[in-house]
Amino acid sequence: MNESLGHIFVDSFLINNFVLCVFLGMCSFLGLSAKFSTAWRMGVSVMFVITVSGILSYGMNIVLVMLHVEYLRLIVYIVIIAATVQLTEMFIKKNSPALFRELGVYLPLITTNCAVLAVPLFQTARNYNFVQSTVFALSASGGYCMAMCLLALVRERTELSDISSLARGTALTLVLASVLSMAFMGFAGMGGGG
Amino acid sequence: MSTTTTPPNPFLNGLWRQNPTFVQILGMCPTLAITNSVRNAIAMGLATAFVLVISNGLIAAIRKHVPKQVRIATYIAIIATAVTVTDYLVKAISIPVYKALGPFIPLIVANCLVLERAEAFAAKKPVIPSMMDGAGMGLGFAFGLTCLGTVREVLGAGTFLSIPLFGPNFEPWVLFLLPPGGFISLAIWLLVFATFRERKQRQLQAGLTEIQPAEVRS
Amino acid sequence: MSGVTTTIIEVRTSPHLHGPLSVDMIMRNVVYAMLPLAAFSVWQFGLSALVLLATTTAGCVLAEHILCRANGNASTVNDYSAAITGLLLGLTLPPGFPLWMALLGSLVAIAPGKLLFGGLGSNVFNPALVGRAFLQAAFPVAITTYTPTLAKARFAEFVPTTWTMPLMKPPPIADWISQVRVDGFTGATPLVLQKFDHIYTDPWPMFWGQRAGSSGEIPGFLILLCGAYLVFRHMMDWRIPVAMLSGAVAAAAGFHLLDPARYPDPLFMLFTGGLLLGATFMATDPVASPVTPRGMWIYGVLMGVLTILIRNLGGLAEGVMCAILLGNALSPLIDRLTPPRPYGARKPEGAI
Amino acid sequence: MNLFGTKRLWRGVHVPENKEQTAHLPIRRLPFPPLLVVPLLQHAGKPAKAIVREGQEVVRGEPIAEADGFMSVPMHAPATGRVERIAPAPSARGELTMAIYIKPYPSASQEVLYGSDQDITQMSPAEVIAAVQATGVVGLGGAAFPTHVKLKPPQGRHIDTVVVNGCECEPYLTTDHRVMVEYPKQVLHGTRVVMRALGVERAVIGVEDNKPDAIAALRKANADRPDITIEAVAAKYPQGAEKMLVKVLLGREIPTGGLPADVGLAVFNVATLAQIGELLPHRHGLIERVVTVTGPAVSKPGNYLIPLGTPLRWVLEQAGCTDQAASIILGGPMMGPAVGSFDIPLTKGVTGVLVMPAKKAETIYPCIHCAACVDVCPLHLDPSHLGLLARKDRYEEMEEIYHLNDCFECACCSYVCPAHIPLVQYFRVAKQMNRERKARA
Amino acid sequence: MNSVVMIRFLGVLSLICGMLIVGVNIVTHGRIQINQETILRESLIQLLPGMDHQTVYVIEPSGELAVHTGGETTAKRLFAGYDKGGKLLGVVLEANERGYADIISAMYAYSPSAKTVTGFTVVEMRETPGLGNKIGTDPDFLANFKALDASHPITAVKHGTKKNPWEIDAISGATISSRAVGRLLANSIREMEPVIQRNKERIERGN
Repeated sequence: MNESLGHIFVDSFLINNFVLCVFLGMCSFLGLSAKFSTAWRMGVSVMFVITVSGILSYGMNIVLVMLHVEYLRLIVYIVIIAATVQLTEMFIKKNSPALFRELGVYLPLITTNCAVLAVPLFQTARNYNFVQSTVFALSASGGYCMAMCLLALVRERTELSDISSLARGTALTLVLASVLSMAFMGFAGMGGGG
Repeated sequence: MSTTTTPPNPFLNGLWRQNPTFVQILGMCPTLAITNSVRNAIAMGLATAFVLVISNGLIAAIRKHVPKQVRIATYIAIIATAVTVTDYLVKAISIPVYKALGPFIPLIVANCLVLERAEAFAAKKPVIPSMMDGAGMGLGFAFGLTCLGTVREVLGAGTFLSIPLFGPNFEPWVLFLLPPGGFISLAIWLLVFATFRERKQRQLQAGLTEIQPAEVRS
Repeated sequence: MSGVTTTIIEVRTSPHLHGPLSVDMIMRNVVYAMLPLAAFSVWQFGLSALVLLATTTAGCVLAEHILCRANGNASTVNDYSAAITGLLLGLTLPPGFPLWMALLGSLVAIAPGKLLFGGLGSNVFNPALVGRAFLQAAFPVAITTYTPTLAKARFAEFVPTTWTMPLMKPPPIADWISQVRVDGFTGATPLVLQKFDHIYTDPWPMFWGQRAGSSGEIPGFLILLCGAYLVFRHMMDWRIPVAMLSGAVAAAAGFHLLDPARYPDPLFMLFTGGLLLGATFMATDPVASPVTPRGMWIYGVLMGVLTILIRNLGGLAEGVMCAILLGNALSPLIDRLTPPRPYGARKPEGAI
Repeated sequence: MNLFGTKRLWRGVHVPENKEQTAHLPIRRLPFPPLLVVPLLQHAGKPAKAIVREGQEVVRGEPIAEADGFMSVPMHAPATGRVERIAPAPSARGELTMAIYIKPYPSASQEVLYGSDQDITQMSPAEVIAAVQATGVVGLGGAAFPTHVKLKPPQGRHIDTVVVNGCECEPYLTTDHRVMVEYPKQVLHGTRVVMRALGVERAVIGVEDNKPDAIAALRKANADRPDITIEAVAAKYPQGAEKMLVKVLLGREIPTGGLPADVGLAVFNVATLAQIGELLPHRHGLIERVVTVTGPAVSKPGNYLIPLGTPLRWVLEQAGCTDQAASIILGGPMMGPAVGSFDIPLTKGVTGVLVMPAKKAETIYPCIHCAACVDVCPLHLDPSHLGLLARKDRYEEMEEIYHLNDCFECACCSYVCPAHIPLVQYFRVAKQMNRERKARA
Repeated sequence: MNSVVMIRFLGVLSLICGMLIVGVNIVTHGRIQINQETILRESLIQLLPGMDHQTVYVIEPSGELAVHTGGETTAKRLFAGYDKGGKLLGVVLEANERGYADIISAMYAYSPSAKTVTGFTVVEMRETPGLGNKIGTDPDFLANFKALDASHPITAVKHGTKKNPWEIDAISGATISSRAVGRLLANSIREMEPVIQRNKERIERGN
């Protein structure tokens, strides 16, 4: 499958947005989107981790295929991700303690964000080459970041209105996400020609 | 409720009281992604339950030997192993089911429910209760998925387990098979449960105030 | 107290004067401004459009009334906002749309689209569009089944799909369409014809109402007139529709220059589909749009460009609805990025 | 800014002016009330110190209280009579303040008997400032800020232009209007006094274009002097606010939290300068001012020259207030506070007495984000968002992110709000809460 | 806790985990292979009714065919199906094309001698349920592929306007997905036809 980079970008950023259309990274999407300041920080950290671990996984996958131990893929990927998160944490802690204080709580959570694991799995399944993988990792995580920010801003707005106690919380967030998802359906078919 | 004195049965706890889907709102990715048919929902639920039982059991077994600093890494490694095993087992059992669940079996690794149970329960309790907890949580999760799958399949396709329910002229609400429908169905269930819980709490509160108002305050 | 006859003093806070507008007045006038469109629609499509508009309007008003009461609150139907939602929803649906689906759409528009967020003023998205988006996703076939305008027997018979039994599939109407259509008018909308069959329709006749489409989106001139009425009475912000339409025209012109054979000209884009209706009556929903002047321009242009992007590149023939919903979702961000520079601020500053 | 020949304010609102009832009526004197109540604090700053004893006789124009420091002004007896007592009296704000009660003699004339002539051309700026302080003149546009303080700009600030505010944008009020029509010479004289005190070569008098007769009168009186220009500006509320006027006339923006002196300006109200021009040559003190008494419920509306300390009740009786239920406003309808008592005395800062009929209670709708308030806010704030935050008690955010403290409560937002949300009231409460929080911290 | 203990622990852990995975892999490998082959056979039989056995070829980057010996491959495959007598029934090809929502993966049967498409089945898609996804289920649509002339470029035309044997009668309301199928076939045949014709005899022999 030889997809153009533009297709990969539009596809993973908008049409098959990880969060709104493929349901990846749901826990953080629902859990960390109450505040915009948290959401975009989380989004950017995830972007960073996804890009780095995506590239590393691409390299590791070549090794795995060479050794004919494809069945170890999953465990290797998750180790790469955990290591990336750990390294990111250490790096930020050392170079920007202020940023670390703000992000500290969320960083370990990235390990259990399935959007992060999905990127290496998808790029392997789709046989992307190196450039494609990188573009895919960037656009998919960018899509995640964008969806996070959108939802967070919309949620912050609902904070200012009087919502019945019953709907407050996850149910309301889900309805918001659902409308966002419907709006994103408008992008479907983009680049499909016709 | 703070009035409970005996520790809850770990199995029932997960199945109902601390239901992962409706109460803890954990493991949302498969909950939303793999519930457009009841069959897939059940399969995914069972796969997760299986992973939970194995990983909880293994982690409980080695819990005393795990160095504290690397415990998360250890749990993740064990969970990844359990998931890989499940992955191959599902593939061996049925390829269509495997295809339907798509990438979401490997993604069980990143299901926060599994790690959460490892950290919150299996790391502190013996093997048997941990496995019970895993089974309870897993089945509770499967229950949640099935609930969601039912709404989505019945409304979205007019069928239940692929059996047509409304005759040939039924107009399915395609929306429910699409991503927005996943969000909406979960929102509906959460609203239903919230209403239910609110009412129950009010009754409980009313009942308790009548009998022993002092104890509620403490 | 000799001489002074005033005996009761009211102590109020300033200001002691108030401008002439009030929310219910604005909402009422928006309803008035949509009535000519509804009338035109009934003239074009006959009984089916009439019952469709009546169903959505009554559905929204009743849903709001009942749900408010069920929650133990006072009913808020008196502010006319539910009527706007209902009428607007009806105007965006195809004239022969099954009534049970329309009723469902009204319920969705009001319940999760509006009341769940806390009622008037709190909805993040335009409720009518939430209802329509739900219907579009749920019943993609029914919502793209258009019927010809000015059918001869339109005041004597209904479109066969109108009275579909609840929960049931609407009957196929291809035969009915070929039987009733008058020369020159087909069921397919110009956008669909252009996109899938590359059949170009002349824009100006469309502007005067000669085409198929959703029940209220057809008479371009009338939509602009009604919008002008609201702008003139200071009940609508003129910046958003102007920005949206110019954004759309600019984007369409760009595409057209790039490949005139494939992408139709801006005038065609302007007068087809729901662009005029959406820009005038939906994008301007104040609740879901930004409040800062610069924000309104950005918001409008963004929606216009998105509409054209979706129409030209996407899989759907029409993009107004998704564009406006996306605009709604972006409006908090736009507000945040375009804070007005306060008088005397020492340097321009952003709120982020 | 100069698109139609007239300088105009882009934000703000067109409020029905309602000035026609009184704009053509010449200023008339009001008779002395049976009892005058002269509060010691009629200005912004420290209260004056009484220098009379109970029972003492005072002559109209005689000082009865002296300034307590630089941020204070003296008081003068408004009428010849006897000091009844020195005791607390109600004030417009509600709290009690010390006041000198004077019972005028029944035969007391309106002639000012106290004072002696002086030639300001012979005085140094410091002497002018002292002389201005001695007149007791404060800002008569409503703020009541001691005028002489403005004549001494803060260290390091150079004033290049004097701006004279003749806009009077509040509906109903016509005091400044009448002062400009009837006393243009005094206005110009007062302007020269402050120019001299500040050492400034240039002055601009800004008058709204709905007062053509005032502009004509001023121009006529100023025919021979190019250093003072009279500019017409388009009528719009709140054109009379200092910040707006400065921006429209000279294109300068007073920085947040700053003073006109920060952009090289000093701003005075026309009525203030007219009083200085009138009083200073004779060493007189400020004992009366022009007040517009009007409103739908007043049978004899007009512009009255009222002795300071006249109780509200007397004014209303003289002007023929008839309505049974009403709210009484000191100042204009947009910013003036409503009072709860007939016994409060009129002070130096009162520009008008407005009697409005009782209003129907209006439904308050939720904010529909119509942005009308954003469009009119002359300070370019976001009242819509501020209002929403205020409802959720998020006062800190209002101050830190949304510039709450810039708001000067012109009430344009409340005026236009179709949902009838009392935005200005929200902002007052929010500011108060923030002040209290800071005081606690 | 010193790092030696940690590293030793992690080492032992990964060893155990690795062994566990390898064990499961060995146990299930055969079974999975059988499953996959069954699935493949079923879909081939569906496309080429009456098929008895098949040969799997891999199309090498050079455009040459090589008999596939098993195991995973990322290259495109070509299946040749034969009846009991060893006579070539047709070839089955895999193809992908971007549809409305995502990529449509499909398999179709092609008769090299008659140059017609004789069967079509969707392997994977995410087209709109109830609309676009009818390309995999709608009997009227699938009837297009009983004998679709492939000697002329295949196109999909609007529902009810099919005139020529190389046209696909689109599903009403799902024009984009139907056209995607048209493009899928046209592109794949344009690419594969020379390869098939070049190796026609070899495919007929089955080596």
